[in-house]
Amino acid sequence: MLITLSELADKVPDGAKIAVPADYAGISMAATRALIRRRARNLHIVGVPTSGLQSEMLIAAGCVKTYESSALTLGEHNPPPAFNEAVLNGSINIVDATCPAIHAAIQASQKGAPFATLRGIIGSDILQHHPDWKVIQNPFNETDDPVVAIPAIQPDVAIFHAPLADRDGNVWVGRRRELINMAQGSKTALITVEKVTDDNLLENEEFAAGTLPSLYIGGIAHCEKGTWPLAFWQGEDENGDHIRLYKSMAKDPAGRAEYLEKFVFGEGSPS
Amino acid sequence: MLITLSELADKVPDGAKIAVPADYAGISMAATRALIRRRARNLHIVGVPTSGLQSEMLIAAGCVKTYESSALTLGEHNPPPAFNEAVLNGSINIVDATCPAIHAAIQASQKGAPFATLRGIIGSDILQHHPDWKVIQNPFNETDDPVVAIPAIQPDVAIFHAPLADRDGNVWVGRRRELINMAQGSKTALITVEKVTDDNLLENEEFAAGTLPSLYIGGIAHCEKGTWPLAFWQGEDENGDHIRLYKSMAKDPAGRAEYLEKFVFGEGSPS
Amino acid sequence: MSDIENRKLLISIIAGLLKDCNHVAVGASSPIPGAAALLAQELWGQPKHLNILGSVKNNFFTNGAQELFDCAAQGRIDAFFLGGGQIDGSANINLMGRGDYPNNKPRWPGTFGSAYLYMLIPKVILFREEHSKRVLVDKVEFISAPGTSDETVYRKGGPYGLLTNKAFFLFDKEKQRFNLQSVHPGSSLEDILDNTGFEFDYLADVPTTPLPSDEVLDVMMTKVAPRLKEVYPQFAEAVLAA
Amino acid sequence: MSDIENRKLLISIIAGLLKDCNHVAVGASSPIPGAAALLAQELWGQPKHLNILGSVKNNFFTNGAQELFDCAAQGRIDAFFLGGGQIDGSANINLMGRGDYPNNKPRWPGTFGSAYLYMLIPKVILFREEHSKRVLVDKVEFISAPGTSDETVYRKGGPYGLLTNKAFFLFDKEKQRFNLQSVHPGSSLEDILDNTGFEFDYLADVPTTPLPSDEVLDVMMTKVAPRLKEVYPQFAEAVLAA
Repeated sequence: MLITLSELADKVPDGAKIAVPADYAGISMAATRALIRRRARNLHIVGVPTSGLQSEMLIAAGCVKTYESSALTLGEHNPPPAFNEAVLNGSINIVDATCPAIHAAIQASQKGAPFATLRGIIGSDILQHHPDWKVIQNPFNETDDPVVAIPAIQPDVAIFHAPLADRDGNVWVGRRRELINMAQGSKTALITVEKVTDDNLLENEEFAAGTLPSLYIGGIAHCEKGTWPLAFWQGEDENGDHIRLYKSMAKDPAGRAEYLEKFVFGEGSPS
Repeated sequence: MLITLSELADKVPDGAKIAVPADYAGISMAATRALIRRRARNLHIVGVPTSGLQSEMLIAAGCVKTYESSALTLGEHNPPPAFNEAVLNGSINIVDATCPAIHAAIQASQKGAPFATLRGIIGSDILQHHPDWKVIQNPFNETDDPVVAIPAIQPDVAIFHAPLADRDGNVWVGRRRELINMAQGSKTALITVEKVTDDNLLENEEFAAGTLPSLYIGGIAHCEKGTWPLAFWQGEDENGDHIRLYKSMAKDPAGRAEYLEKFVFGEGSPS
Repeated sequence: MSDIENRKLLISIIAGLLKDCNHVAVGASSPIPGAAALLAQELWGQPKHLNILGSVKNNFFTNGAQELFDCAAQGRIDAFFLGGGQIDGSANINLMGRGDYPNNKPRWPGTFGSAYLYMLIPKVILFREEHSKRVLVDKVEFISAPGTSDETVYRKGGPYGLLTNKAFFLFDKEKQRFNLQSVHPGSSLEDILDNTGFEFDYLADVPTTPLPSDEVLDVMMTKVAPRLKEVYPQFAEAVLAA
Repeated sequence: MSDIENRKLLISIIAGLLKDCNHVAVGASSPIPGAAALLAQELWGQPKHLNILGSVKNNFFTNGAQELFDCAAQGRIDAFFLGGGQIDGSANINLMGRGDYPNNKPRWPGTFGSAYLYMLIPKVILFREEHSKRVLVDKVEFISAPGTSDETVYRKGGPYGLLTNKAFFLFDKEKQRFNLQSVHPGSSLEDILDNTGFEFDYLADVPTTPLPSDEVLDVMMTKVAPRLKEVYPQFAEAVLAA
């Protein structure tokens, strides 16, 4: 099940709906660069529940048709130039949601349920603009009780970076349970990992509790510092200088092309 | 947060809706006996998704008003005498469900959602007899597409046995994630544990991945062999001889009273 | 044919039904299906993924008791086993009890996950050793899970066949009837007709179920028994290693 | 009043609002609310439970990113903080952007969990340092989360008050208007009226916000700064320990 980064990127077809986690949960920037190198097109990104530099760079590289999430944020490095330009000129479809609705839609897919219901949201303008949600009457209440019905989102593939895989193809994600939900709610998962261990993760109950079994996984690439230049959990720190460099270069399409040439197609990044 | 078994039983009021797991997930038979000793009445048991000797004994002791689950099974020791007698003479309410619907109802409560939807179930006679479920049209499909809507179940308290607690009141449940769902979907959780550690479980990422945080817990009692005479995960084995003894004594109300006198009110059990 | 030989036969039949599966799940108290899944793995390297409830070594679920059902709903389980106190000719199964619900006599444990898994797992093998008119009835008294559904109902799964200690039937989804495929050694078409409470299709010259080869019996003893021991030590010892 | 003094004042005000809470959650990029929650714990032992996003030591969630939202929906989070590029007099907040959606200019990151948490957490404190007509508007251009809802809508939570670097308002749920509670030293009622884009209720002799005591400032420096450092090292050093 261990494959190379470029093999991993080849498993994501053009037009695929890809689920990616928020920055705190382990972003596979290595897979992101591999997708840009294979010139992926028309991707539908689902940021679970938000996304950041990963989606900004995929948008900058022209890989994205639709961006569906609750936010796109570079944190202290906001605003994201390619995303904001795409929003303004309408060059990508934006589906704005709210974090718990994204989680609920992914979890509905994980359960094979047609839709989930949620409290809240009613009164937010995102509801009027969302192409998929419906407000329905709670069938268990005889008085007026509108609830938001949120159809399942089943991505074609979940893509993320995790600390550890074993040689049987199981991956440890620890307390980042949304990664388990994303993988099980998607048709498959493609994962880059910091380390590979010879011990089977499921044979140790402490590790098993935080392990995604191989059944749900379509490929694993061993890739140290796979989140660079983003932080990774409590380990790898964010490379703020590099993100500032991206920001300074990415002000316009020409600058973005130059950045990608140097740091994605070229030798300027660790993966 | 560490309390005695009888303090733990005192926290379960008469009439409470209690969620208990299936035998493979860690049954607090110690808490069960403490509930019988405090002469709890009118309990509404939710077996997540099934129950066994625990519910059989609570029924035998007259603690139960309603039994809601997908099965009550003693495994190779079937049939359960008090349960089968209560079913036949209608002395308790039975709400028969199917395992995934119980999980979905608990998870809906965990998400604060009014109801969940599930595929399947349609065509089963449990659907006609279930007091709470409704068949609704999938609002996202224009052609006929009936789905089962399952309202959230929010138990007053989840009760189970786990391997390990720390002194800050966190409890490790490992890969038995349904215990996390049950605790978070209930108003509180009362837990007996095999061991107590001085180390904070959340400070170790391997343990944290399988830990229920103290926020969700109303009390923990330290109680070795707390599942006796049932098995506990892969550790404590089932005491088949004792279960056979129960069965041989529990054929009628007098025999059941004698069993309880000896093994619950008396000195015949380890807790 | 001894009971042990009969059970080995059942194991070999089921194994053959699992060799095209990627992921097979086996429920509680199911030593024969468990042994069959392990046998298929030993013989053909399939099913690649296997979950035997109660096993630690052959159970990779890590998301709690709901994962079995979620996994089925995701379309990630190819085969599963269901039984029933009653099974009828339309493949309806009754796990609830005899008599009028809810005051059944006897009451059986309950429906478990059958009302869900039967609708979602493509190859559900109905398995009940007892072949009698008491079990194989014309019409079940309670439908825990229906054998068939009308076309408006979402249904990805359902009955593939029915295996007893006397015979193996395929379920014909078009005709909504069982079709007798083979009769095990020691039984006969007449015996099957006498002991089956529902009507079914059959050929007058119905084949005899082939016995497992010596090679297969050897794999059961040397490879499957040691693996099955973890969950079913008595069965592994008394049946497979015998 | 220096920026640092002003921020310490804000921390002390927020801390006072959290002392009756059992569980407080603090979102991303929120050093002042984070410091305030830690200060309340140090001063009063409350909130007993605290989740600071980005922290390891002060974050006990173990069920993934959805736990914050699930926990709020369960009624287990007592207080939370929201900001907004625009906040209006009905306590509507806009985190989406200026101009016409979806082609906003500027576009801000997005709604995050605000559309949910604002409806479910009883004490939501609106916090935005900048006090200007650009931010505090008559009507937001996009409602990320509404300040009020009609009675058919399930709503357990909502705005408690609004804190800026100039003043603190309470939100009057009956009148659906803000009510000016106190003006920070260095500002004045006139300054507030000049720089607020929405109408609000006030007393002519509005009180001045009391400064934190030396004891409280000492706790910030000696107890809160070391704990906050884990998540906000620069802020802890530059503001709290100064």
